[in-house]
Amino acid sequence: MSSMSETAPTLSTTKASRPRLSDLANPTRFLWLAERLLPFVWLITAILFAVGLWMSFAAPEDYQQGRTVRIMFIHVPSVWLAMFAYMVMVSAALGVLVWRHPLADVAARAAAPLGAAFTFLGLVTGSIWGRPMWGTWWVWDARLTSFLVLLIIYLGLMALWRAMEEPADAARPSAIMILVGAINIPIIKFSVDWWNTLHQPASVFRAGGPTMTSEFLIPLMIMALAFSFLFLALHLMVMRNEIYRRRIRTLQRKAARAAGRAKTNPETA
Amino acid sequence: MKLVCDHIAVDRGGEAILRDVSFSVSSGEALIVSGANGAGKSTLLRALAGLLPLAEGRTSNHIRLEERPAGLGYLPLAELTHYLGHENAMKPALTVEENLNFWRDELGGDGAELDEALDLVELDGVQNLPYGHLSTGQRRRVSICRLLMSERPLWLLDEPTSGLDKASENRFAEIMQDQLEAGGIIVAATHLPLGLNSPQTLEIKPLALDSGAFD
Amino acid sequence: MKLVCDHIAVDRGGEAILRDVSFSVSSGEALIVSGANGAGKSTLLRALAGLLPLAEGRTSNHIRLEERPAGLGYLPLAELTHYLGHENAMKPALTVEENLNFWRDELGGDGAELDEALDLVELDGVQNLPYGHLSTGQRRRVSICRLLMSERPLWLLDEPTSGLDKASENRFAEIMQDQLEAGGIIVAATHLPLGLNSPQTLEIKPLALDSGAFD
Amino acid sequence: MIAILKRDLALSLRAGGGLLTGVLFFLAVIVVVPFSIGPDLNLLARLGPAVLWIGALLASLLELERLFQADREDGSLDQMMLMATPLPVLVFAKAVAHWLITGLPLVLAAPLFGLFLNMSSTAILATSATLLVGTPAITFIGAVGAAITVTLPRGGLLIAILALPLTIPVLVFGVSAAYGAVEDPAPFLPPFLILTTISLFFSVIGPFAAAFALKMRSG
Amino acid sequence: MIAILKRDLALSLRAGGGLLTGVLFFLAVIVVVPFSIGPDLNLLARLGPAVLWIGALLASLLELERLFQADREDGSLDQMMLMATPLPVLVFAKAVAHWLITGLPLVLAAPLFGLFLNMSSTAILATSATLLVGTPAITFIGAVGAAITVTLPRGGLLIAILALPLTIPVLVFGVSAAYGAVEDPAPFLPPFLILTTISLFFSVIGPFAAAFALKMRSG
Ligand code: HEM
Ligand SMILES: Nc1ncnc2c1ncn2[C@@H]1O[C@H](COP(=O)(O)OP(=O)(O)OP(=O)(O)O)[C@@H](O)[C@H]1O
Ligand SMILES: Nc1ncnc2c1ncn2[C@@H]1O[C@H](COP(=O)(O)OP(=O)(O)OP(=O)(O)O)[C@@H](O)[C@H]1O
Ligand SMILES: [Mg+2]
Ligand SMILES: [Mg+2]
Repeated sequence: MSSMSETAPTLSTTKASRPRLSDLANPTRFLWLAERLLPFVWLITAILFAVGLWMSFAAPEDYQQGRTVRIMFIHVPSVWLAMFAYMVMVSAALGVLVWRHPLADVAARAAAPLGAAFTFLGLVTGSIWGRPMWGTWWVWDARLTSFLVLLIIYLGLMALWRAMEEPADAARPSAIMILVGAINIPIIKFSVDWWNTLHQPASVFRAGGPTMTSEFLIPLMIMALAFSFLFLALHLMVMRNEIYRRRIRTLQRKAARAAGRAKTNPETA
Repeated sequence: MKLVCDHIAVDRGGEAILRDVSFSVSSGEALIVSGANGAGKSTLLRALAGLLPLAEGRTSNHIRLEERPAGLGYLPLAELTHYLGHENAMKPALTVEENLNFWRDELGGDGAELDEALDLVELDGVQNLPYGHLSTGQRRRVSICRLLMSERPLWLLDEPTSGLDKASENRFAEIMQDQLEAGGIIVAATHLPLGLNSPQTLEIKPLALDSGAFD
Repeated sequence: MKLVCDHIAVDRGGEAILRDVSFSVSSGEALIVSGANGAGKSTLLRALAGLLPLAEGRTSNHIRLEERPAGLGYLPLAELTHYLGHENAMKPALTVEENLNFWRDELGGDGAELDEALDLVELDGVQNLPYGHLSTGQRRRVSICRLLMSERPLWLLDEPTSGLDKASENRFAEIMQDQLEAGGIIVAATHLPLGLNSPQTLEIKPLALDSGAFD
Repeated sequence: MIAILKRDLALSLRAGGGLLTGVLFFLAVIVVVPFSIGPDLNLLARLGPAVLWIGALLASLLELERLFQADREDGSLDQMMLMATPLPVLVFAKAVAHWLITGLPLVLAAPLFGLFLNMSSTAILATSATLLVGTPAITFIGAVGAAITVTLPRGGLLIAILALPLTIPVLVFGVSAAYGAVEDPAPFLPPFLILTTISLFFSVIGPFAAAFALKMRSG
Repeated sequence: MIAILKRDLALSLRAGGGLLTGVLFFLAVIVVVPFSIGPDLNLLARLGPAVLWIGALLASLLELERLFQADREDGSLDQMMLMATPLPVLVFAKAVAHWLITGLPLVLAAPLFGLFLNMSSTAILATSATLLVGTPAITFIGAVGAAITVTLPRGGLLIAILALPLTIPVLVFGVSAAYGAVEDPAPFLPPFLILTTISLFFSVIGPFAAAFALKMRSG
């Protein structure tokens, strides 16, 4: 029919000239950028870790906790990054739902195993610290428990992603799940204020400024920075792998379809 | 009344399935969508029914019902649409009557009565049987009754005659013709001729394979 | 060699579906089973494959392979049978190669090599793709490779060409012809002509509705 | 909306409805406990409210698979998108029906199972009351998980895992209200009221979130 | 037989394999317990072996849905009837693969979860040992339930209910062996050996019964 499939010329020109969001950060450009950024990010990470670790061991022993206080320089950055990774996922989830950007889904998916790993590290270092301080590996206080729930949420999301075979179909359901699970983050943060916990209350990011002395605060902040750069480096790498994985999917699909085509019109084979 | 579809695009599973599909169908007209297996016929129909999101910033404004008669006001398109998909949306454990009355209650009930509708598809007498006891073709015909019992102007039909025998096919052609004469619009995806008088046609071709996000 | 089926009867869901079906097919012959939807074609094939129990005291002795060549000894019928049903018995998450090698290992591997078999269905080059990426027709062809990779004399085929395009249909006709020439037996249920030279035919009619246990 | 409630209730009574499975699973959990902790009647009585709550929670979560999956598989969910009734309202109706079919039987069975656990009548009464008020929250929260996993076959366990972290507050307040009724210093009413609030809150939020997830599903 | 083991293991690692769900459900059950019985560390330690066993039992049972259903849906089960390998042997291989995928991770996770429950290292070790020996029995018993319900969609809960009564002896001897290692008068070895015997017994009987049920299924 003549009335159909005819492109109105005005419409098509406006469409072509409209810049699309996907042009601003498409996967190809992301890969290009990541390749160039990664060496620098790794270099900064290494320097920060060298300085941070040196300063951590140079820090004086705590009058109450003795040498075990040094666990803090691993424990606290780990738990911060564990929660930060979730916030990265939350913003990526918004990117999936609001802008439907394919890179946002990749970012969310790449952050989950990293977040889970930092959460696990936070749990392990906390437990190791708890053994001398509290006399037990674990207590069911609000801070510790809500943090354990964070691990369950991470792992649940990873299971959800695994269960859905097609990554593009998994994007939106998991984005919704990420947003729903975000409610746990403020609970972790404020658990020490809302309930009586064995765990100590905030001493750095609190209203009224940090209560920690600078001998501890400065190495802690450097370690936190080092962990952040480590996260950035790993996140870029996992995102890169995820993009390659999806490209392989697309290539395999193409190969599959091409096999069909060669079959139906032998002259093109 | 006119269904206008302008440059719609749909992705599935991260792949571009439809790009820049445009057409318009007026009151009393039918559009037959054809194309090879996997071309995207069902995808188009689901997108028209609002069951699949449009891609690339296309909003629901790209699918619209223009020149509405006064009665329809600004009802959303979904409430003016019947969608007959591959699945019949009936529960095998409920009787035909229970199934159809449920859909009449929920989809709006100003169409044919139950008996009338079953009569139109030549299935009178089955209303008290559990739907699960019917054969494939009979099930499809019960599903068609749903279209008759709630009056809606736009019918989206995905292979509506699959499983129907010759006689039922002809019966269904008459039913569609009645709907068109009453001012309705039909968009049907099918491999088989539906027996309509001079429908418009739209052929969907599979897209070239280089339009996904991860190429 | 001769497949003999004598007065078999099958019930499903408490209803009599087949009664007194008899036939015999010799080496090099094919039997085409036809009949309306729901007549019982698939039921017959499943019963022949031993996937459905026979009704009314019929034992497996009512389905037998007579005049066996020496090599086959007294192997049970199941181990001499290939069954190609509606489902393809492949895992979408595994590659074509993994899927086919698995069935070759399990069903006995004295047939064609993987490459050869894929070549025969004109699908070379897909072995490392996940099976789930293939289209309907391609999946069916991979499933046919299973028949080629394990040599078994009796082929039971339920709508084997469903989803195949014209060229693949012809290819499959040649494959079946080869199997017959090698002394095999084919029983196929189908609505469509399979392109075999002078097969036997068996038409199944739906039973009268008065033979269930609770009438 | 009433129609969908009626239909889902009717379906649950027909063959294939699975009306009993939830209660049976609940019973199974209850039976397993004395076998594993030993027949110490005092300990059983002390743990009673907790065991009833855990059993009811797991049974509710594992039943959620039935909420949307059948409707998706047979195409009913597509038709629901075309109704005049807004989707969240439909989801609400379906969740209410689901609770009546799976949640209410748990509440009704709880007193009987409480006897198996050697619980006092006060404890039984208090626990049943908290279950009556708390199980709807589990259904409404779980509806979101069910909607997210609606395209997955065999998604039952996954729904439970996804929904469980969010149902922990329900459990906490439910159990503490139940214990509040039995043990002296602890109060009954404040946690009970919080539980009620949680249920009401999620009966509003849950359907919206679930409806959104259903809209966003692919295929 | 080796081929089917390899295939099922490979499948569990691919997308859609659901390797994690069982352990996660186990963890969820463990987390839920302190929330409901309260954070009393001594009570937790006392209940530890029982909680670990109940969690592992439920997780194993609820995973059984995956044992045969996918193979039935895609027609693989039909092909298995045509193999030279006898069906019970195939079922055995599938059950072993299933245990490796779902049971073994539970056993490996148990020591970690034991720490959450404040269990002593002896208790943790003993419980893990009993789980290692006992979970195969659950899989082999459950295989029968999975075979019986193979034609049902969403049959997960039903399998658990059907198989649970038969798994109670496993639970009883498992838990009593675990407690035997911790509490003084009770012995460890006798129940542990009985548990081993049960596992061996059902690893033989289970596959036959399950194979019979699979043969008898309609469709
Ligand atoms: C497994 C056990 C533990 C877990 C799960 C855990 C979890 C957390 C979390 C989530 C935070 C972040 C708080 C925030 O950003 O507001 C944190 C901070 C902290 N934790 Fe732990 N913790 C554990 C054990 C311990 C132990 C035993 C100690 C030492 C006695 C400790 C000392 C600290 C300190 C000093 C901070 C920094 C507080 C701040 O400045 O905000 N933690 N922990
Ligand atoms: N749920 C889905 N996820 C991802 N891709 C899909 C999905 N459903 C369909 N597709 C793909 O979308 C394309 C179009 O499918 P569609 O069902 O619209 O085809 P069709 O024209 O209706 O074909 P048929 O004639 O077989 O009905 C196909 O390539 C198919 O593989
Ligand atoms: N699992 C089942 N349980 C009960 N009855 C069944 C089952 N499967 C099929 N039937 C019934 O058995 C009869 C024969 O079905 P069958 O599938 O053998 O038909 P067919 O000849 O293969 O039809 P088609 O042309 O549609 O493939 C039908 O009446 C059907 O309703
Ligand atoms: Mg279609
Ligand atoms: Mg058939």
